[in-house]
Amino acid sequence: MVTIEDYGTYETAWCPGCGNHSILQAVKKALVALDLQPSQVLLVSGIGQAAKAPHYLKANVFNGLHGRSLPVATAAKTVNRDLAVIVESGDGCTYGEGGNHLLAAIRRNVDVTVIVHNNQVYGLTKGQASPTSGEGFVTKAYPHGVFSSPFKAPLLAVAMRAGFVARGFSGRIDHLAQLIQEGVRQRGFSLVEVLQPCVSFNRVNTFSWYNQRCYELPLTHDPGDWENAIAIADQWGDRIPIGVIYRNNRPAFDENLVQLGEVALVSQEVRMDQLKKIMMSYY
Amino acid sequence: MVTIEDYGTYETAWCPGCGNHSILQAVKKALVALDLQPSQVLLVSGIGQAAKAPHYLKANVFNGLHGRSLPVATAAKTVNRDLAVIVESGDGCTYGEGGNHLLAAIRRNVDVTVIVHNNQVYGLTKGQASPTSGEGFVTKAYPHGVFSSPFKAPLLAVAMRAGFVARGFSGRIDHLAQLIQEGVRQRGFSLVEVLQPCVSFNRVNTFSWYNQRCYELPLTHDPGDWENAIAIADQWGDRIPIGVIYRNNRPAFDENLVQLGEVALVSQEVRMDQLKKIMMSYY
Amino acid sequence: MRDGPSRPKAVNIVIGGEAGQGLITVGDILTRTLVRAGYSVVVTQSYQSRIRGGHNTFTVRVGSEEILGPQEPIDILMALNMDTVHFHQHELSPQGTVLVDEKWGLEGNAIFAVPYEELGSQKFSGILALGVVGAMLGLEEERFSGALEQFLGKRGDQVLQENLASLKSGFSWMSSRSGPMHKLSPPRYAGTRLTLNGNDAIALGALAAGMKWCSFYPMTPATSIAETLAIHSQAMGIVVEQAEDEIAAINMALGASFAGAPAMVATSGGGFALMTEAVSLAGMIETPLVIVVAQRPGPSTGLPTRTEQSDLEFVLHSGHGEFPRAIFAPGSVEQCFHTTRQAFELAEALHGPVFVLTDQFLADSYRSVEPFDLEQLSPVRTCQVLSEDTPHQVYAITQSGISHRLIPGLSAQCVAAYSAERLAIADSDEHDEYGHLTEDLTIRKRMVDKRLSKMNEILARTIPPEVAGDEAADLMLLCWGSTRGAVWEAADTLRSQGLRVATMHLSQVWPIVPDTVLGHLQNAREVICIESNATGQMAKIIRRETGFHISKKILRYDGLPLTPEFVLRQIAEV
Amino acid sequence: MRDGPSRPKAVNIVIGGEAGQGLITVGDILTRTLVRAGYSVVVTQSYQSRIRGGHNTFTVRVGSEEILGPQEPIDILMALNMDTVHFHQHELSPQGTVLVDEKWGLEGNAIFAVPYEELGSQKFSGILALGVVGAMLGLEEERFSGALEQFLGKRGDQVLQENLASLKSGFSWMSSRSGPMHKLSPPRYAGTRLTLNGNDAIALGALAAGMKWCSFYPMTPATSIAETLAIHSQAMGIVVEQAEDEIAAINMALGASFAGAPAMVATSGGGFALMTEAVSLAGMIETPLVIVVAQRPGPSTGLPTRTEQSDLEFVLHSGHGEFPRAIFAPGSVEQCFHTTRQAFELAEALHGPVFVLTDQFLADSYRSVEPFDLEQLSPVRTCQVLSEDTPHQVYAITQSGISHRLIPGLSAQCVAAYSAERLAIADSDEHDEYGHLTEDLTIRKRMVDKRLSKMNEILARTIPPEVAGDEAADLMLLCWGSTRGAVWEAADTLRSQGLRVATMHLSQVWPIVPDTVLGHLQNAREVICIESNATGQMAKIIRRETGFHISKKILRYDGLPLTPEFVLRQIAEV
Ligand SMILES: Cc1ncc(C[n+]2csc(CCOP(=O)(O)OP(=O)(O)O)c2C)c(N)n1
Ligand SMILES: Cc1ncc(C[n+]2csc(CCOP(=O)(O)OP(=O)(O)O)c2C)c(N)n1
Ligand code: SF4
Ligand code: SF4
Ligand SMILES: [Mg+2]
Ligand SMILES: [Mg+2]
Repeated sequence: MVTIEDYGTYETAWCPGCGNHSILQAVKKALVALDLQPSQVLLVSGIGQAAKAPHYLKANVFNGLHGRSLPVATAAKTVNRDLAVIVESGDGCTYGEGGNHLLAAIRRNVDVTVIVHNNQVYGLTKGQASPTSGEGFVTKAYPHGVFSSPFKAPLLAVAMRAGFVARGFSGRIDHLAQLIQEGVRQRGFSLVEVLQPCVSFNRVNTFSWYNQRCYELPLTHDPGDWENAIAIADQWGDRIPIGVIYRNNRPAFDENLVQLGEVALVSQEVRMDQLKKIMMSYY
Repeated sequence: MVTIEDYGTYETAWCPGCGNHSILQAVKKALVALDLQPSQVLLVSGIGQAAKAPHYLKANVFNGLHGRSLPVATAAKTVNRDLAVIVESGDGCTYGEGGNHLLAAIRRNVDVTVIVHNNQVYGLTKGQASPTSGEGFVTKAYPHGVFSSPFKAPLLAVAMRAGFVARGFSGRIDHLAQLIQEGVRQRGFSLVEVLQPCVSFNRVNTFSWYNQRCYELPLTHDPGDWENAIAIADQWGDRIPIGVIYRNNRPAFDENLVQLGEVALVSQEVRMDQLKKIMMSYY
Repeated sequence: MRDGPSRPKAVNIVIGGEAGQGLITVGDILTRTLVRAGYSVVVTQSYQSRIRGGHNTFTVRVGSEEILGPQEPIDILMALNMDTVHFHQHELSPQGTVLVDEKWGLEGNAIFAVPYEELGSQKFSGILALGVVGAMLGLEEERFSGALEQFLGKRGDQVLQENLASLKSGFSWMSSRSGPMHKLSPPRYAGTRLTLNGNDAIALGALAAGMKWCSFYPMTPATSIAETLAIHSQAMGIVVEQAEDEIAAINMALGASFAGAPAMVATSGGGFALMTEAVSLAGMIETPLVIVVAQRPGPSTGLPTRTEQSDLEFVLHSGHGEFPRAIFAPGSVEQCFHTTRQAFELAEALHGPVFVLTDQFLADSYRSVEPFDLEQLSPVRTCQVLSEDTPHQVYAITQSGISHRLIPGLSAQCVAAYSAERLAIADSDEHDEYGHLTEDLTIRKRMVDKRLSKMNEILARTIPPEVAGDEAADLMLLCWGSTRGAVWEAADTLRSQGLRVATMHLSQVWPIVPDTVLGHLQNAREVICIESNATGQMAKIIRRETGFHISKKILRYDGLPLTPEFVLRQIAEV
Repeated sequence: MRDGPSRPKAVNIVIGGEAGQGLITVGDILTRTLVRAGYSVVVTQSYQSRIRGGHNTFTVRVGSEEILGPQEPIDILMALNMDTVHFHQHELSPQGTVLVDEKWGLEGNAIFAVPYEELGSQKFSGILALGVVGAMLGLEEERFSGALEQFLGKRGDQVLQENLASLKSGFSWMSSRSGPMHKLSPPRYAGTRLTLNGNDAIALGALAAGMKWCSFYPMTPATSIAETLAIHSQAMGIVVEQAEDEIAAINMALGASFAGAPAMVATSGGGFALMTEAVSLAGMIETPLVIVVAQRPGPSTGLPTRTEQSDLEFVLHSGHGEFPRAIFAPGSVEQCFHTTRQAFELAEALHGPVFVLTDQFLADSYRSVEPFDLEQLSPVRTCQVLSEDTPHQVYAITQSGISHRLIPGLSAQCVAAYSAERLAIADSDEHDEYGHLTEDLTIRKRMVDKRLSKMNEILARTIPPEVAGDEAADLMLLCWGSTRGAVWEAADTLRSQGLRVATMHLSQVWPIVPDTVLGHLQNAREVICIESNATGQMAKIIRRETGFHISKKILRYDGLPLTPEFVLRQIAEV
């Protein structure tokens, strides 16, 4: 039995009061509940405050490039299906620089769980607008406020029929841990967007701003109902739904690859006998 | 009065029977109907068969990089609002390599019209899968058929509340020309996806495949009704709707930029007097 | 050539503490006050990639004579927390003073305990310390309160009054205790001086050049260039747009430039890597573009908030295929302004990409700068050369390789007879003189020759190296970019020790014009190349371009800026 | 060193027509037949960036002795349309023959009209012509029909029979008319030879190295590498994935490699530009990666289907910051196989990025190749070195700079006691020995030194240049990559004219080991550097690395491959 101690405790470089601390807790809780050993877990991240998260627990870590965690996770999972592959990164990283990979990962239905720490701002680079920044959010570059319409990732993911779409709030750790667990269990692409206050650069979407608005989806909510999920995922404003918004049973990316066998690809012997045949086919 | 002759006639490098020939016709017809002079028009494209289109009519042309036409168009339109800026490129270019820019352009609601020549395949590079290739579409890289779910750009655009979303078919030139006209007239981002047979590399989605399935949206269709537009944009299969699927009146990107005046930015004098004040503010 | 004296007398003040303790505010006010009072400063900012906690410093080296570079020994250490004492105690100069909070109960020779709690709220200890330091330097209190007002004015009266009170309290406490312990001599300069860092100056240089479009994706240490431009965008009537990624940023800039707006992007190594495809595009479609690359230590994310000069070779060879380019590497804040302006001019003249290569040290380094004579400067014009006779061929093959740009849709004010035939065509494929795609291989060769022949124009305009010090020297110190000040001051020290030393600084690092470099190098008995990188990139380029082999190098690559002391220590070794 | 004879006797057959006329099919069958019959071939494919129409050629140079490079004069021109006659007539050798359709009514000395309509359907004129050419070369008909069967077998019996009939018809028509006009001597080699182009060989080399992951985004002329691998992916149990863009492709490959699967990407200039950020990442996280860059003429989209060698400097300096790398540049199809294999080995040994630099000419150039001795080769193993004693520190600082890789989650078959502490950590930031992010600047410096010291291992393994011909030659011809054959044959011709000529070919272009290069260059009275680019990139690198200045260059940059004739013409000029 894995315990939360197995995942260690580390000093972080985050601000006191930052929502990231709670997300870290929720991730650990979920991994313990899933009974995964640190060595079975690969955490992949980009660059940003959120992307530092994998350094603060025990696990295999690939802390790569800003925006590029999904391609890394896609391939790592494919060559070693025994790993639980979890992506953790910010809204800027995943929806901004990395937007194209999000579209592709949803379409592939690659079996990774993406936890997006959505603080609606670029934290590490000191307060620029992110794709999720609200209309009118004032930054140095937008003294009159941002006017691009905010990116609703859950809506996009539902519209594209992603495998699993959920939203959590860093202020509800256990609820969030549950969502992450379900996301990891899902055989396919799982988006877990987490609303996360940034105490240093987002003075609009604060803890209480989120706390007042978030409501848990009722048990009666049917995540299999696409039309309804569209409407739920579209909700934003006075009331913000959290919970599992949508899910389906599309086969995962690796399940389509007939060449993948029981044994993880990385552990398979190279088929030199086959190669000889192939080479001779060029006669 | 502009005539179709003003747009010239050129030899193309396209295959005989390719849907691109008809799209070119429709574009010219639309420009004439809009009474635009070639010098008022800027055609921006990426790389691919579709992206060659701007070379085959008289206009200003920026035939840039694969996947990168939208950023070019965004800036060109902003610094010179007097230009009619139209993007023409393929499905691979716009939805594949350029996916992130599509998301951003929709969010900005930049006043350009994007005509996507969607042949559901990479034509110029000889038949690889594109984001719109149907499930099971066989290519060299996917001998068992593509398994990523096909990208429904109109659905995504509606979900994101793009300014104007339409679909046309190269087999209905006048209908298509009408859509392009409306797209150009729209003050904001317009997506005109055009179904286009590729006679050389797409043996599945042929002219008759499209022709049998395409139906024009009835006059009763209300493009202002988002929920309904979602359902329409989601349709694909035995029946494929063509026409204006969705539109709204969000302000265009450049309308938000208070610093843009009556005169196109490119023609404005540099405010050296202001600069002096700014410099002295560093005292 | 000028003779250099030994290093100027200066006081080196280090403010240290956690991120979020307000040390930048204190540093900014101190710096601005000193500059306004007529002193020369060199600021070094050293910080970690985090928003709260950790350990940061803001260092102000100040002198009454002109100073050029940073200094290692600390004269006044303003410790906002105990860690600061711990980390920097051993760096104190013999006469060094450490300002600490009395409450910490620290003792020692240099320790100077201030009863912050007694003097005012703990919350204002930074401002209290500022008052103390002001008095230590022997400056008048009003100088500081003026800067404070300017700085905090917009935060409301209450905040300002509290701060002013703290400042006064610190000042009078110190004045009542002892005389100025680090008294500054009266400043040599009187006139107005601005407080600018490298990035401010780049932004102003761009504005002076008539820049109308800047697109960017945030990346330290380049971000503040675009953000500064954005702050002035309303007044100047320009557009600054945060792009969805760096690829978008540079393609936007090319779109804007193609349409007639002088355009710029600013980024750092990793972001620049994503731009390289479009750098090659700029070369191919011959569209002016200024690209600022603010370097930080790599590879990859590396040390995002530190300094390095390790992207020279990358920038020089960035983009596939072959096309001409120029690279500036300013060595001072003034040069940031001037080379950026020149970059726009050159980009417009050669129709292609021009780079400004800076780094975190210079980006964040405030200096006292004489206001630029804007009256003497005229902005770049993209369409002034169009006339009735302007050929229709955008890529007409000319002797110089430079053709006439056409701007899409630009109406009567530029071209009287803008005919339907005179269209602006750009194609990333090889193209004919009109800009249309071609597969004619004879045209291909002519177009390559045309593009490359523009190098002659660039060569003719290249800024020659700045050479100073003794002719036929025993030792020539070669440097480029931001290290100029450190190397200049190190040379001064060596000269004061009796050595015949020359220095050479390149503020344009590409192209290298052998004639302007080689003679100087050959005249020296020994040459040392000094760079903030691990492989001696400039030395390699010099060898490739001139054949001159520099085997002795002083290289720093731990993320900190080169200092005169570092150079002198290494020279002692080599 | 070996003595070279004059150029081998060969017949140069050019098939010309529109895209879509089936000339590649005809060319493939002709090539395969000749190779199977024991002849040596060099194929040059020249095509436009379009699917139908335009003008393309497929050129087969064939000889009974070993031939290495292409040839300009045409011995047999198989014109599938009239344009072909028009475009290539002036390139005919004195004994050249032009196969035309009788119907075109062309006349002239070299014109050889074939009554295609009479002999069979117009639809099969390509195959008819193939029969005619087969007879002209004096080969047996069965040789062709065998290849035809192999090629068309899967298209169904009817198609095959029609084609076989056409072939026969052409053959007998020609045989009945005259003897073989371009009779080939009996081939020198007997054993089995494969028909492989450069891209095929790269794919096979990767498979032989144990590659398990290839991600790509289509880009000419690299696409066929990944597509070939995909065709064999089921049999080999590997994964080939078409990515959403090049950035995804390379980041995927790094993810796969990090997780323990030897990985590769293949792309061309513009796509590679997008990968440069991740090249730097590979350097930082010390993860093996093989990157194939198949060059085409730039800048930008340039001439997408033509050849050039203009990305050498770009690849060498790609990625921000400083880290070691190696670059192979195969000069033959065999070298494509071997250097690709070596690239995987080296990437695994040095824990970092290794490049294979090829180009369109070599990518598409079919040759007759002896089967590789696969028994002698063992695939790369990513996890064999892990043991109980393997240190926990993935980035342990060692003498060689090379540490021990850890593979995430890899279970008992690799490591008996895979403890919870032995985790694989990779960070693009500067990191400590465990791989965790650090801002400790002392560690920073040690990590830079560690990474760069791996260069010694690379240097020790670098393939020395291949030097041939006369010692102390009057003339040394230096080349790299795909131009080897052309240069070798040009040298042979010069020797036959009595000159003392040496050649040097670099199949590894980075690092340059001065000791292995300089002596040879200094021994020659004159050195000419021969490259398919406009600026002489290798010459510049040689000067930078060795100090040896090569002022004479032969450069081709019109998109066509270097030929011996081109080299000889230019030598006559220089
Ligand atoms: C290619 C590239 N561009 C830009 C950056 C600079 N950068 C680092 S973090 C960041 C934004 C982070 O925002 P987000 O992903 O929302 O994370 P947060 O810090 O808010 O958790 C940026 C732009 C980078 N590291 N790499
Ligand atoms: C960065 C980059 N990657 C790849 C390519 C190669 N490429 C050229 S066109 C193309 C695909 C074109 O597909 P699509 O956009 O659907 O256009 P179509 O040819 O089908 O009209 C690709 C991958 C390129 N030119 N640049
Ligand atoms: S800046 Fe914001 S996101 Fe970053 S650690 Fe601080 S509170 Fe958290
Ligand atoms: S390949 Fe397809 S898309 Fe390209 S020109 Fe031919 S038919 Fe049209
Ligand atoms: Mg964020
Ligand atoms: Mg397409």
